[in-house]
Amino acid sequence: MADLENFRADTRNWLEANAPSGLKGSSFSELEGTWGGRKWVFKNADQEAWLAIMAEKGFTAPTWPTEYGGGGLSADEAKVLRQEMSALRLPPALIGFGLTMIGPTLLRFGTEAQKLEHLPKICRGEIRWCQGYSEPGAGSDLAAVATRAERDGDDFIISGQKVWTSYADECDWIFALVRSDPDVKKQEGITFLLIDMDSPGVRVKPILLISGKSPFCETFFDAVRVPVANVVSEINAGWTVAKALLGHERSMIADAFGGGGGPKKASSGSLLAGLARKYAGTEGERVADPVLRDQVARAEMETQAFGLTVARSRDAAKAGHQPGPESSLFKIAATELNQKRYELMVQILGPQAVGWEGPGFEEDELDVTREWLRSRGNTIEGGTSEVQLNIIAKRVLGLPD
Amino acid sequence: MADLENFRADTRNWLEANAPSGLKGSSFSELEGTWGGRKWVFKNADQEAWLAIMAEKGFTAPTWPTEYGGGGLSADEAKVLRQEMSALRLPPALIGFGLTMIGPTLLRFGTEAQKLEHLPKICRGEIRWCQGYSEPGAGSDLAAVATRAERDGDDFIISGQKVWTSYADECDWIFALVRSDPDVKKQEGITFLLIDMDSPGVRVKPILLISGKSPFCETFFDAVRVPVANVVSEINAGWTVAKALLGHERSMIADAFGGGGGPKKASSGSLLAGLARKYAGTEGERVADPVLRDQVARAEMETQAFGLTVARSRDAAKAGHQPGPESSLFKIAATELNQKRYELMVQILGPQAVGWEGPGFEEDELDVTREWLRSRGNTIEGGTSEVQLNIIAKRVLGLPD
Amino acid sequence: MQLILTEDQELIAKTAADFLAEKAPLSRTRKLRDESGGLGYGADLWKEMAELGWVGIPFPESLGGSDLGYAEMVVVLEAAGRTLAPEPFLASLLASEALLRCGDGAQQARWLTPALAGTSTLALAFDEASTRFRRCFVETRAVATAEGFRIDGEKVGVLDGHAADTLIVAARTAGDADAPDGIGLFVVPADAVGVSRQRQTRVDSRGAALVRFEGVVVEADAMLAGASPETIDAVFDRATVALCGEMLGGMQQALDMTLGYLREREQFGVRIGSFQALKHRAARAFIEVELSRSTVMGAARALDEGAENAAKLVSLAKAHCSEAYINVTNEAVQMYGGVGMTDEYDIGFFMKRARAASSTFGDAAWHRDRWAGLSGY
Amino acid sequence: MQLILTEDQELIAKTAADFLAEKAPLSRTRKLRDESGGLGYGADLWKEMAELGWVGIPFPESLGGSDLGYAEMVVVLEAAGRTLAPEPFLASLLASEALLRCGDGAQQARWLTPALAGTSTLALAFDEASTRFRRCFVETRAVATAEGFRIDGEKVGVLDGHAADTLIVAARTAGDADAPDGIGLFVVPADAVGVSRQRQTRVDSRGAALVRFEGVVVEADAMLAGASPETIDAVFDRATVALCGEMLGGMQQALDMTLGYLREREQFGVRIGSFQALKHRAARAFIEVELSRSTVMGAARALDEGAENAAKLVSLAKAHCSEAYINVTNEAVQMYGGVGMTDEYDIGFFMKRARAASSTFGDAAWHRDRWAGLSGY
Repeated sequence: MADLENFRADTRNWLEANAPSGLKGSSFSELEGTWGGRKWVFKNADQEAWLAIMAEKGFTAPTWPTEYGGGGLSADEAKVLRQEMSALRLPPALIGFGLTMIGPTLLRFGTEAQKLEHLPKICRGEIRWCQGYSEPGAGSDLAAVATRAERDGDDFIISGQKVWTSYADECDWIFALVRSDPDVKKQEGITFLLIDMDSPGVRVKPILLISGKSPFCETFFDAVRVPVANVVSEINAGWTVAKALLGHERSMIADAFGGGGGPKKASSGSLLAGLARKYAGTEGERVADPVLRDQVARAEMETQAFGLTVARSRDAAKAGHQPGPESSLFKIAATELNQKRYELMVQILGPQAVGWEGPGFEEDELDVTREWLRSRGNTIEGGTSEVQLNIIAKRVLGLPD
Repeated sequence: MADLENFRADTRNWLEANAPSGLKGSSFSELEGTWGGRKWVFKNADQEAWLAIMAEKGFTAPTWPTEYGGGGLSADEAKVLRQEMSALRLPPALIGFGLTMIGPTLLRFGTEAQKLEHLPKICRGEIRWCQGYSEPGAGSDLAAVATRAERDGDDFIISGQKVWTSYADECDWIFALVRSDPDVKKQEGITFLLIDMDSPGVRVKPILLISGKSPFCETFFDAVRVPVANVVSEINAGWTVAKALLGHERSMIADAFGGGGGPKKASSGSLLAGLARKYAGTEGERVADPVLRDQVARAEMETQAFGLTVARSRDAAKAGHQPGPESSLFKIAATELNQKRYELMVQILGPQAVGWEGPGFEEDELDVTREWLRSRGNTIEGGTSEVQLNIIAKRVLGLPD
Repeated sequence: MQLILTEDQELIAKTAADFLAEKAPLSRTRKLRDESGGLGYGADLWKEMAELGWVGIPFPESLGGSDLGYAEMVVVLEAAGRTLAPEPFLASLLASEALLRCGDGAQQARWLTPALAGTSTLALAFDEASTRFRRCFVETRAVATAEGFRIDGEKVGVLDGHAADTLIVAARTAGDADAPDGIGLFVVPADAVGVSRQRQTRVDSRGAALVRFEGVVVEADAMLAGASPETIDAVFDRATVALCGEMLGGMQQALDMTLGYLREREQFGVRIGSFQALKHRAARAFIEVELSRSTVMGAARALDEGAENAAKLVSLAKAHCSEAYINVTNEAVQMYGGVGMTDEYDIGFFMKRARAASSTFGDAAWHRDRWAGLSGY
Repeated sequence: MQLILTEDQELIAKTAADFLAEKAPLSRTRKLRDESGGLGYGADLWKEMAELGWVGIPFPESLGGSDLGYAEMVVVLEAAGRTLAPEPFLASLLASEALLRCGDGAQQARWLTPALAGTSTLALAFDEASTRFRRCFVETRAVATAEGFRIDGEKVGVLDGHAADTLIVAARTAGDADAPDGIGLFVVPADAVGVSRQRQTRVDSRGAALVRFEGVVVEADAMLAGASPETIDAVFDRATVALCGEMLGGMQQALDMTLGYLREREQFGVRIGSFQALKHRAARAFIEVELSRSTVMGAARALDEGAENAAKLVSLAKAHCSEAYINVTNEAVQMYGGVGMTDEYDIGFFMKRARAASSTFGDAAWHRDRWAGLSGY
């Protein structure tokens, strides 16, 4: 423990000395974070300097081995680092799928050459990664991969299409599932492949949602040549890699909901009551419309019930209980709660919630409308509510197939 | 048409001359009707006289052939008879499953001997019939008949159990589905059989419901000997007979719901508002609790929406559209509406709805509680809501199996 | 009260459906939305509809109408709701009913007849920033002058107010902002001095405008003398039933499209319509649409027959259709899955329209409150 | 605030579950119901529970309690809720908390300590015919006399009032029937002159009585001086959380039984739990129970820790558990099908209890109203 306290003191000193003072005390949102990559434009010089300093120190990926650009820290040390950054209210120097998804996957499944090639660039924020799983025909049936990979000497020739590739238009490399053997059970003919998006034949098209612009893209592969050396794990063993990564993703999603990442803006009870007061009038401090007041109370109470459930799950995790498929519960509850809250907000705004843009509507009103529309996707993305209910019925409740 | 008007005048005269004056203008409820049978006890002398006179005239089964005890009337004449009885507010002289279910079935599927044997007794109210379809293991899977019928010379030996046999404890004969061939597809080994309940080995046990006493019984068959001559239609052809009868039953149920038979007592909007006023207070004429008032309005409005849908369906039928599987819609909507209304009533009564019997609760309050409990069965009996939803999905919406 | 379509009405329904499918399909609605600006609908098509008699359906023949009723009007609007055709039926009905119910013969001849013929376009400027659903909240003032009135105020969400050549504006001649009485209706040319308009862009791409009146001077005969809480209610009730017809068409179309998707779309090697959970939900959506249809028919017939409970039935239809349309389209997008969230697929159009329509002319809660009040509790 | 059970609490849970499964299974609850009359619960068993320390869990050791909290109390009540054990926990808690919070040392020593030891049984006579859920509606009057008080009034639904040897009765010393202040609590021997009791028969077979006070004379020291709106609230909030614990046990049991039925029962040649529509509904019931559990744990811990938002969390738990218990048991009976409607099967017991419990100590709507008020809107 003494070592850890020494580390804490050193880290604090180092952070105080090296972190750009302009970043200290700044609030952080994912949208403003540094995602890196070749196309990245830093918001300001401090952000750029901060990434350089942290990457140099290995602190963008604190627990990764130093030989791959990481910090070589223990889990405890990494926690101390997070705590000290948090104490100074310093934002992460770098975020993105490289650090959270493909990096850990390569550490577990990658060849030494792959690790040496990709991990340092991830740590330094030089290469930005996106994920190519979903396909137009697949939906919830993730293993229904149709993007073909045909062997041609030391290469695969890739043809097909991915959808919902977040930020593909801003990324440099994509990790993707491809169909390398069409003649076996669908899970058994899938390969996990790393593809340079600068390769000829890769084309990206942003997806317009019903709520407007989105980070999602369609990514097309037209006879794209990819070295077989870019296969992670074995050829036709991609489903195993993908499942490990999906499990990781699901726990991240659950974390996100647990950490208030679910009902975001909407998480403050007073927000709903405030809107109800503003749009439906007040009687003293009370919301004037008693029926609306009842709905607001219901939504607030459901929010609190969900918050207590997340807290209970955390306490259970702390006490050493393994988190199980109940993350499906969080996914369903969080996303439906978020939808209910936005449905209620739109109801409260009434005629002021019918705007898309332009005159006659406040910026906040337009935001509510867009976010309401966006929230309808919450129960679809990251595993539909229907899939989650299936998981609960099968794995938690033991109902028969 | 002149003939019909003559018939109308004759009928009116006959009714005015013959109907016991004590019955005219009386209101009629199914519970007070004459069900007949060996165990029947008439409520009063008028009721007994009325049955005798009407049966004599063939008017208990107006459209059945006179040789079987019916009136031999055309459909139009029967309608005139109903209208004239209604004008004098005369109750039916006889009701029951004999007239509505097994009688029509025998007319269609029975042998001449069966018709001559059973129909006149039905018309005269001498024999009361019940239905033996459901079995403990079957539930919604009506064809899963397990009651065994083993051939022994000119008899079948029947062993097994039926459930939900309404009024079996007051009936004389039962028409039942039995398993005559266990080795074929389940629909193909069923026989439709008429069984005298006085036969040795028949035992009846009333079913106690969560709401208290009920007309339902369990009926046990312990090696009951039944002549093969009592088979309706062919041996192993019982499913065809049953399906015809079920279709008939389903349209009766839909009629019942359409005719206000669904949400019964609860059908008056002012009832809910009146209860809300009584139990939650008033402000002038308004229900004092605005949230409750909203719920009352919602329930009333749903009731009216349902009523309009029934009326629309009737108009469609009048215009010659064939009623289709949308009777499933009525079944679901009527029963769930009835449940919602009773749930709301129980909520309105609050602490006064927790009574079962005895002091501290008004008779009306106890009725609401019992009826609420009983209403929970509405979405199960006569084809569960789940089965109805399956029917709609398949037959109306054309969704794949 | 007959609740199914007569043969004549069936014919109108068929004609309208064919006409709109050909000339105003959903793809055109999308195109008009993407272009933005301009009228947002087809002026020629509107003229053509007027010539077909659809604009004047519930109005007397003597004024150029078809002398039919709302039973026929909702049939046409149901067809329009299926393709979300942006033609200004609601604006036209609101203003025309105002002229019919509050105007005198001269005013009707001058403004209503050309509107029904499609040679003039009207809009009713009623709602203001704080109106919400109240049919009596008007702060705009009309002050009597020597020659007539001077009108000052600001209107929001004026349906197709950007496209109208003639506006009917609600302005208060007496009383507080929310007094039931004291509201006058005034006919104002859209190009009158002091009138300024800004087109609004709505989530459901229905046309609407902000309209400002600054010292707008009108003559005395611009005032429709018959305006009263009762006539204003009558006007809004009729527009509400028309909107319910449109909503019915929209939810029916959304359901039909979703059923088609469930029948075709494969996942896990089977068609997703074979999943029982989705079947049951689709069946429940079907029930909601069927009940909605009954309420719309009931309300339209009640208006046409002058039934005593007409206002209650209008509120029933609006409350029911509002919730049903929202539920059905939410379910539709969920069943479509990811593609349902993309602008490329059409189903989202119906979800947007459902929500906006439910907030127009009173939402479900507002109409339940009205029902309870009309029922005396 | 820790929201999972500590090891000690796990032990209590296990002990209580084993004890109740053995000595107070659901079959016994049914038998007691069928016998009707009498106490309706086991006097010996209650004594035994008192000796195990369960009756006095949240009370100070100095008074004979176990010095634990509501986190432990709800654990025991959850076990009781699983078998619907009719022992008078709620009545005991209501009256004991009243003595703890409103009585002085002498009063506590005289009445509370024997109750916690199981040698005396208490009940709180508060509700009257018009009380509904109001915690201040009391018409029963206590008039000061030379020696003490004379009490007149009629109480309804007094939980286990038929079985108590000592009653604590709420009677008004001042103010109108619904004034927050002016309510006194008086200890009255159940056999005092002027007290008459009628046992009530409830749908959920919980014990209750009508209790009439006619010129009942008590001495001055029978009055608990500390009664106030705040202490009365504190008493009811604690009983409410205990009830929520019982409700949680009931809904968990109903869910478990239903899952068992879904796994075993066959229809159409397959187990009905394989039908996706039922699977999804079962999963949703599971979610409701899980969320309910969190609210109960949260409320109990908040009371124990004296958290500022404790009252809000109590209302959250009661509102949530009320709706969840009703939904889960309605779904349970529907999934059981016909047999679920028969008295022979146990599942209906839980549906009855769910509804009655939801109407006890304020229903879901009442607690939402309270939450909103406490939240300042």
